[in-house]
Order: sequence, then C-alpha cells, then structure tokens
Amino acid sequence: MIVLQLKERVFLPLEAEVISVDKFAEAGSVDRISKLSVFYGRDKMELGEFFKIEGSIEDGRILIEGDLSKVKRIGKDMSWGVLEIHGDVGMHLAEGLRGGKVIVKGNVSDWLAMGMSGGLIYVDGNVGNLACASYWGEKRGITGGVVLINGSVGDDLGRRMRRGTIVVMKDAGDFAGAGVIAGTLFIMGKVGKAPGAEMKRGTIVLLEEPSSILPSFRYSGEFRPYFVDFYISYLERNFPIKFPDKLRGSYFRRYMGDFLQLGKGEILVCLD
Amino acid sequence: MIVLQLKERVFLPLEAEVISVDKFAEAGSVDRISKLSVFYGRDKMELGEFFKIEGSIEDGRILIEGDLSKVKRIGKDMSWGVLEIHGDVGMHLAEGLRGGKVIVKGNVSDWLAMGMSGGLIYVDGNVGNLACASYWGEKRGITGGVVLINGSVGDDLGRRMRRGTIVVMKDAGDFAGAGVIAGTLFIMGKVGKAPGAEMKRGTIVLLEEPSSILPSFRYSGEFRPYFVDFYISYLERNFPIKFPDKLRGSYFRRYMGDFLQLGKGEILVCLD
Amino acid sequence: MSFKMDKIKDTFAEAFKMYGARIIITAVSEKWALESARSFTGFATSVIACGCEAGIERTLSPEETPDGRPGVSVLIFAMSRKGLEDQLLRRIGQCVLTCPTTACFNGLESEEVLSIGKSIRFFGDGYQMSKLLDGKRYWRIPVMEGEFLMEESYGVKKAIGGGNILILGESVDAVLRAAEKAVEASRKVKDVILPFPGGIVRSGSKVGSKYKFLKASTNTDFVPQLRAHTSGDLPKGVKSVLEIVFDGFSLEAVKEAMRLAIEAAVEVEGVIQISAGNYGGNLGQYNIYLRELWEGS
Amino acid sequence: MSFKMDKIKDTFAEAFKMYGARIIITAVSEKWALESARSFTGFATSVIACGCEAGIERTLSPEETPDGRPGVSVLIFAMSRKGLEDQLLRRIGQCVLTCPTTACFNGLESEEVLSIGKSIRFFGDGYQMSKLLDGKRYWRIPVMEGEFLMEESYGVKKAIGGGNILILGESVDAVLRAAEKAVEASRKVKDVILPFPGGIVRSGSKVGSKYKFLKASTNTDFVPQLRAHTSGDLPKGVKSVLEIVFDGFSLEAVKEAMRLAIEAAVEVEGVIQISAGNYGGNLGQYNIYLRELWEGS
Repeated sequence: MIVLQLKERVFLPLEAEVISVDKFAEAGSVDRISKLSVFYGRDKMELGEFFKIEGSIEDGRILIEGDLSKVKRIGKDMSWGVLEIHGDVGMHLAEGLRGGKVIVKGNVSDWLAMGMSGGLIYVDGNVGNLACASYWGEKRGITGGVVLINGSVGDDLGRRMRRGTIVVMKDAGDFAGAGVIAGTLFIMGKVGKAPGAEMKRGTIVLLEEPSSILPSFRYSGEFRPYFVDFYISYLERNFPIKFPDKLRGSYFRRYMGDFLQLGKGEILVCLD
Repeated sequence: MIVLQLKERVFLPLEAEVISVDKFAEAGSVDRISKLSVFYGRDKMELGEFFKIEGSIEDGRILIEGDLSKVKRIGKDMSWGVLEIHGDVGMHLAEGLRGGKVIVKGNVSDWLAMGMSGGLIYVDGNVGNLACASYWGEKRGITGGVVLINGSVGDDLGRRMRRGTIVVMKDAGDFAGAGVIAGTLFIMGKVGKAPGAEMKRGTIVLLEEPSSILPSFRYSGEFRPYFVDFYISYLERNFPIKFPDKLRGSYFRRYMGDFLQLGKGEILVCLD
Repeated sequence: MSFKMDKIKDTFAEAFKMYGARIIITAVSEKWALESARSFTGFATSVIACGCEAGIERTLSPEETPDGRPGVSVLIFAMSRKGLEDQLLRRIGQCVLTCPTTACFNGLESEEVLSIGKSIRFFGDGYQMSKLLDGKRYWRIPVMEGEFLMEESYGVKKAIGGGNILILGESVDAVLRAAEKAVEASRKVKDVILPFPGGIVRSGSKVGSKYKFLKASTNTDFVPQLRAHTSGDLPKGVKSVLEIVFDGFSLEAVKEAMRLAIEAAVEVEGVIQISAGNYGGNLGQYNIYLRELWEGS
Repeated sequence: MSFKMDKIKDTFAEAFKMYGARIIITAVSEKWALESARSFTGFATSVIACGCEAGIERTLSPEETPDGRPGVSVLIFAMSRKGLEDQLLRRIGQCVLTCPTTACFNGLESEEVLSIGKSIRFFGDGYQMSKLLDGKRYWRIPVMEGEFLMEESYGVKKAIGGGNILILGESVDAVLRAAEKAVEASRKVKDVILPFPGGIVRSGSKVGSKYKFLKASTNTDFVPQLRAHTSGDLPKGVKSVLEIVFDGFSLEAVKEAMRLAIEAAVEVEGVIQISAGNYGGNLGQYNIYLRELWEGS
C-alpha cells in the first residue's frame, strides 16, 4: 500500500487526476510518483509538494489522508485496485471510473462518478449534487458499476444514467433519477421533487412515500419485486452496507413511467 | 346353486359331459336337467337316474357329491360358472374348459383338463397321469387357464402345453413339462425323470433339486426371477392356494433348454 | 358450505380433451418405487414443452398393488394416443426399467390399450420371455439386476387436462399457504394429478404474445404489477396469484378436486378471491363453472 | 486402502465427452427449491431418450446461494452445446419459471455461456425488465406470483459422462445395499451427479442388439441368468449386478466419485467384485482404469 498524507491545507483547487492506481503503478517508485504533475490553480506543480508519500503501489492500494475538499478528479479513469480516502473530497471524484474500488470515509462534493462505467464507489458520508449524472449536454450518465452512499445526496442524482446501481442510505434531493435510461436507484431516506422525471426504463426504489409522483406515471399495482431482495442480499454480502430491515421481503406500490417518454421505467414505493 | 348327489356307486364308466354349467343353464329346470342324456357303459340313460338333483342353476353354480371316480368328462367345454365336486372324479375332467371354475375336493383321474383353453381348475387331492397334456398325436396340450393341484400328479404333466399356468403342490411324475411350447409349471415337491424334455419355450419352476437334468439343457447362471414372486403373490391372492415359504424371494439356478429343440425354455431350481 | 360464495368469482375454468394412462410402479420398498415415479413424472408440467403432463396420484400399500409390494400410481396425459405412447415408451424405458427392483403394471382398465411392453421387451435382446397369467401378458426382460417384469398393455382413455383454479391474495405467503392447503386437499381425489412442481404454478399463461414466434406468454391480466397495462379487473389489494392445474380421467374427478381445493384455499387468511383461467370458452372442450361445483351437494 | 485390490477387476470404465452446466435454484424454502430441482432433473437419465442427463448435486445453505435463500444446485449434461441449450430452455421454462418462489442462477463460471435468459424473458410478453448487477445480467419476468428472477447467461463447459462402476454380488439385496452406500459416499464429491433414479441403474446396456432397429440392449455379459449365452466371464456366485453412472465437470471429480463409491461398496457383505462397463475402449474419449484410482493416494 502507498500512503499519501496532505502536508498542509490547500485553498485553491488542486487538479489531482494523477492520483489513481493505474497512474501510480505506471510511475512505479515513490520517487517518480512524487514527481507526477498536478495543477494548483494555474500552476503546474509536483504531487510530492502537497503530499507526504510513503510505501509501495505493488498491491494496487492507495490510502490518502487529509482534508481533500479542494482536491479534484482523484481516481480519474481508474481501472483496478483500491483507492481509499480518509477525509472529505472535492469535485469529480472517480470520474470515468472503469474498475477497482474507491472508498471514502468522509463527504464528497459534486459530480461524483461522472462517466463511470464500472467498479465500486463507497462513500461513508454525504455526497453533493449531480452524483452519477450526465454532464451538461451529455446524453448519458454512468454506464455501469455500483455506487453506495451511506449518507445523503444532493439534486440530480443519477441523471440519465444508462446502467449501474446506486444506493443512497439517507435522503436524495430533487430530480433523483431524472431521465434514467436504465439502471437501479435505491433511496432509503426522503426523496425530493419529481423523482424519475422523464425516465425511460430503469427502477427507482423508495423506502418512503415521496411527496408526489409525477402525473405522467401510472399506478400499476402492488407486488413483491423479488429482485429487491436479491439486490439487498447481494449488496450486503459483497459490500460494506446494511439496508433497512423494513425493505426485506417487502411489498411495493408500483408506478410505471414516465409516459412522456417510453414509460417502461418504474418507481417502487415500499409498503408498510 | 344346483346340487347333484350320486344315488349309488357306479361300476361302469359313466360318460357325463352333460354336467356343466353351460348345459344345465341351457336345460333350465331341474326337471329338464334330470332328463339330460348320459352313457352308462353302452347304455343311453338319463342323468336323474344316477343323481338326486335339487336346486336351481340360476346363479351358475353346481355342486356334486359322491364317489365319481367312474364318472368321466364332467365339465366338458364349460365356459362359465362354478362346478364344485366333493368326492373323487374320473377321467377327462374339465376337458376343453374355456372359462369358469372347476373345484374338486377329492382326487382326479387321468387326462385332467385336456384341451383346456381358459378358466380355473383347483384340485384339493391328487391327479393322475397326463394332466393338462396333449392327446396322443395332438400337437398341443392346454392353451390357457390356471390349474392348481394341492396334491401330487402322475406322469406327463402338461405335455406340449402351449400356454397356461399349472401349479402342483406335491410331486410330479416323469416327463413333467415334456415338449412344453410355452407356459409355466410350478412343481413344489419332487419331480420324476426328464423334466422339460424337448421343451421349446416356457418355464418349469422346481422347489427341489431334480434327480437329473437332461444333458441337452445348459446351466445358465443363478438369479432372482422376479416373476416367480409375482406369480406367487398373484395366485395366492386370487386363488385358494399357499406356496411354500422357501419359494418367496428366492434365488434359482437356471437351466436353458431343451437345445434339441429351440432351447428357449428354462428349468428354474430353487436354491437353498 | 361455510364460506361465502362471493369470494368465488363467477367464472369458469376452460379444460381440454387429453388422453391418459395410469402406471403402477412397485419396488422392494416405497423409497425405490418413489425414486422411479419421481423420475418418471419429472419434466412433465406441460404437454407442449415436455411431451406430456404427469404426476404421482398416490402411494399404494402392498395390499393395493398387483404384486403385493409397496407401489406408486402415476398418471400421465398427452394430447394424442400417439403422443402418450411415445412418452410411455421413453419414460418406462428410462425411469422404470432402469430403476432397481421395480416392476411396472397397468393401472387403468380400458378397452383401448397401448402395447408398450411389446416395444420395450426388445431391450432383452432376444432373451426376453413373455408370460400370460389370467389373461394378461407380461414381459420378463433380463437385466443385470435379474429381471424387469412389466405388463404388456396399458389402458388409455380420454381424459381432461387443464382444469384449474387461481388463488388471488394479499401476499405471496398467503397464496402459497392457501395453494399448499389446496394441493393437500385435492390430492385425496382419485383419478387426478397436479402436473406442476409441488402441484402449484406461479406463471399462468395466456394464449399468444406480442412476439409472433411465441405461442403463450405471461397471463397479463393476473400479474399484479401490470395493472397499468390491463383492464384492471384484478380485485383491490391483490398482490400475488398462484394457480393449480388439474388433469384427470373424468370431468367429475377434476371437478371434485377443484371443489376440495377451493374449499381448502378460500378460508386461508389473506386470500381475496378464487378465480379460474379460461380463453373465452372457445378453445377447450370443457367449461367448468366454479360456482356450480357445489350444486347438488 | 483396507480392502483387497483383488476384488476390483482390472478393467476400465469408458467415458464420453459431454457438455455440462450448473443451475442454482433458490426458493423461499428448501422444500420448494427441491420441488423445482426434482422436476428439472426428472426424466433425465440418458441423453438419447431424455435429451440430457441431470441430477441434483447438493442442497445449498442460504450462505452458499447468490440470494441468501435455501437452494439446490443441479447439474445437467448433453452431447452438444445446442442440445444443452435446448434442454436448459425447456427445463428452466417448465420446472423453475413455473415453480412458486424460485429464482434461477448460473452456478458455473466459464468463458463460454448460453444466454438462456435471453429467450425465456419473452414469456414476460414485453413487460420483462433486465438488471445488470456487478457485471451480470438478470431478467425480471413478470408472473402471476410477482416476478421470476433469473440470471441471463449460464456457463457451459466440456464435461465427462458415463463414468461408471458395476457392483457384482451374491444377491439383489447385497448389491443394492452396496450401491446405496456407494451413492451416499460419492454424493460428497462436488462437480458430479448420478443421473439415474436414486443414483443406481439396474439395466446396464451394450451397444447394438440382435434387432437392427435397436441401438442398445441389455448388457448380456453381466446378466447373471444368461451364462448359457455368454463367455462366462462373470465370477462364480454372482446373482445380481447393479451399476452406478457418474457425470461430472472434470475427469478428477468423476474419478474421485468412482473411488469413494468403490470404497463404500466393496466392503459390503455379499459383494463379489467391482467391475466397470466399457465398449472396448474405442468409443469413448476417456478410459478410467479402476485399479489406478488409488494411485498416488
């Protein structure tokens, strides 16, 4: 394992896309890793100037410690290994993640996992807006992978996601799952306005009754969607996560929609 | 039931083929039955001259009582009903039997069941020679039915039988099952010389080791012929008969033969 | 009856003409008779994909079998005599002939018979022997164990397939519990089997589909989560539906089994309605009206 | 070993190349997983007449299944990928899809897969939904009960069919007792199933027959009552013979199962010899020599 400790607090944005198992492994030695370029504001600098770096990347593991809330693009395009962060993290974490694991013991800013296509992200704290969402003007959000958030998320969660699984253990803001093309979102706290707006396919699983369901959704019965049990069991077994007991073996009210679009999506609301 | 009681002992052969359920039923009343013709020696006489006849044939049952050892051809070509005899019976009993039951509480003379094609014969006592056998010059013995003999039988049992099941609870004389074409013989006592001589197909089941097996038979292994169990179970359940316990679930030495003929017959000898 | 008729929908089950046979498998123990019977009746839930529908009718005590050993009676149904013959040949040949200590008997007296033994005997490679006892022909087929005894001819007669009930309830647990009770109750009826695993179907089907290549697809009207796509005929609160299918030798037996099944199911807590599956009444030869099952009783 | 090698005939079992898959069926209870598995593995004793050979590998605890419910793992073998695909489609469609509360998962990691779910999904009549979780695709097929969840792709790989042992003994009881012990012992081995009813065959066959239309007939050399018609190779005193057939994913697994079976059977009173069935060694791809099963152990 290689350990990075933030030497002192950074005030300007630090563009640190070099922090990924792929790039560290490519660099090889601590010495060469320390010399990898980062942008601090507009200045090109070396990674070693910000972090105390020790250990070896041979086992594909990175641990970063410190307040990284101004550090952006950590784990960009990473395809393997484990990147663990103890502390809050800045925007664009795990952009384009293709594989491996990103674990955060702290909070995460906006644009988490933009363009992610595989791998796992686990966030112990809260996450900002536009997590797993498509970038402005892009047709697609994430296209794969599993994102587990133990806290709450902001607005526009999973916008236009094409594939993948997102679990939020607390609340989600407005427009959660808007424009979803496919994939699955679990929101285990409250959900904001217009969940699933313009979704085509895919599933939004809600533990709590939303304040409203868009009129372009249709009530479609109550049933036991067995895949929910399967997901719970699978995710709990394979990842550090625990779903509310109420969800287990439960029945759901189903709304199909959004009929402004294809209408093959569903919002499942857990029944008491 | 109609009951016939022999009035007095007969010394000459009495040809009584009229005694059958078919013929009695055809005649109808006791009166007309009494007038049916019989030959006593060379004299044509009436049945009622020999028997006291009472009752009705409506239920298809006949009971005859007395020493009938000179009375021949009783039950000839009978096709239904029950003919029960209490006393010894003469030759050619149940010749050409086609159906129904003939039950004898006594002994039976030679040529029992010649030409029988169906029905059941049960004899409580012993039976003479040529039981179930083909007549001199005839190609076939019995062609069907079940014959159960609680005592012993004489020589030539089942000669050239074509089909049918014969069970002898005690001994059988020489040439038992000679020339058998098909069918099954059980002999539960000793058997005489040359059992199965020239048999083509069919089975002779022996409880005891015969004094010899013809050299034209071949030893063919030891096994459990499950059909024996089935026959025992079936016959005991459907008829008043009890096989020796030793036979049940037993293994048998098998001889195939007679190879002077087709060689597809078998003699099964029960193993200890 | 003690229950309320209004829980039983005024509809009918649509059933079809089939051909059926009864096979009696005996063995040295009930265990081995059942091993054979289970193999025989496996993969036999619907004629279209399996070639037949089959099930265990009941186990038989030694007093009830032709050879005085423990046994199992198995019913098998197909759309034609030819189809039934083919399946009997395959299934007796693969699942009874092969199974230790078994024997195989006809369990259905009928004027019409299929001479299955006449074909299976050839396995004996010329060493088979026939036996005629009391008017019935049997084959003794030599096998490594010793010999396999089977009756030659098996009665076949017209039968009824596809009798059914649907159990609609407020949870999977409730309808499963009700269906299990229904299965238990209807298994008392002679001449009837339930061809599906454990007697219950959870995937009833309708004729046709959106896909041209598919003859049958999920029974949309009874799928509780598809209300957005149906007429909405499913009673309020229904969250799960299970079906029981009945095949039998007579309409009376099928009706009796359905009646007992409904009586057992309808009183279970959480059951909302008992209904039945039909295709409008024009496809099948028999329309069995649920509410008429109690007429005259 | 503690037993004498001279009871084991110096011969070999001739086994064949097949293709196999492992299906994991889970349900709300072991009872229902088994109902489905028994239906799935029924009528699956030999590829020729049944289309496949299949059997229950073992029951699985909730900890061992993908969805944390009780389950059963089932192995299925056929002569070709195409044949296997056809049987999986039919048997999952008829025996798992239909069975209350079940779900169906792939149990064999392999590069080569059969996309069974891609076809079965159509039963959902357009209302089916797919889910991709952690790299695997699943289908949610709407059924009356609620939904049937099945994995889309099932690993298939080359396998070995027809491994076998023959148990020769002085009575049916003795060889049956020995065979039952052998079955019990060999069922401990992973990757192997015994396709016949209860794991045992009493009607071993040879290739060909006196009848031109028949591909296989009774294995004359091992039928104890046909000594008049054979070379007489059967040891003295043998009155009954039973066979156990093994299908598995690897030669090692089949061998291990055979070894354990022999060890369990050979010491049973009344067993005279353990042998094996072969066709001279030229038909099958694998010759498994019995006496070599203990090499290196």
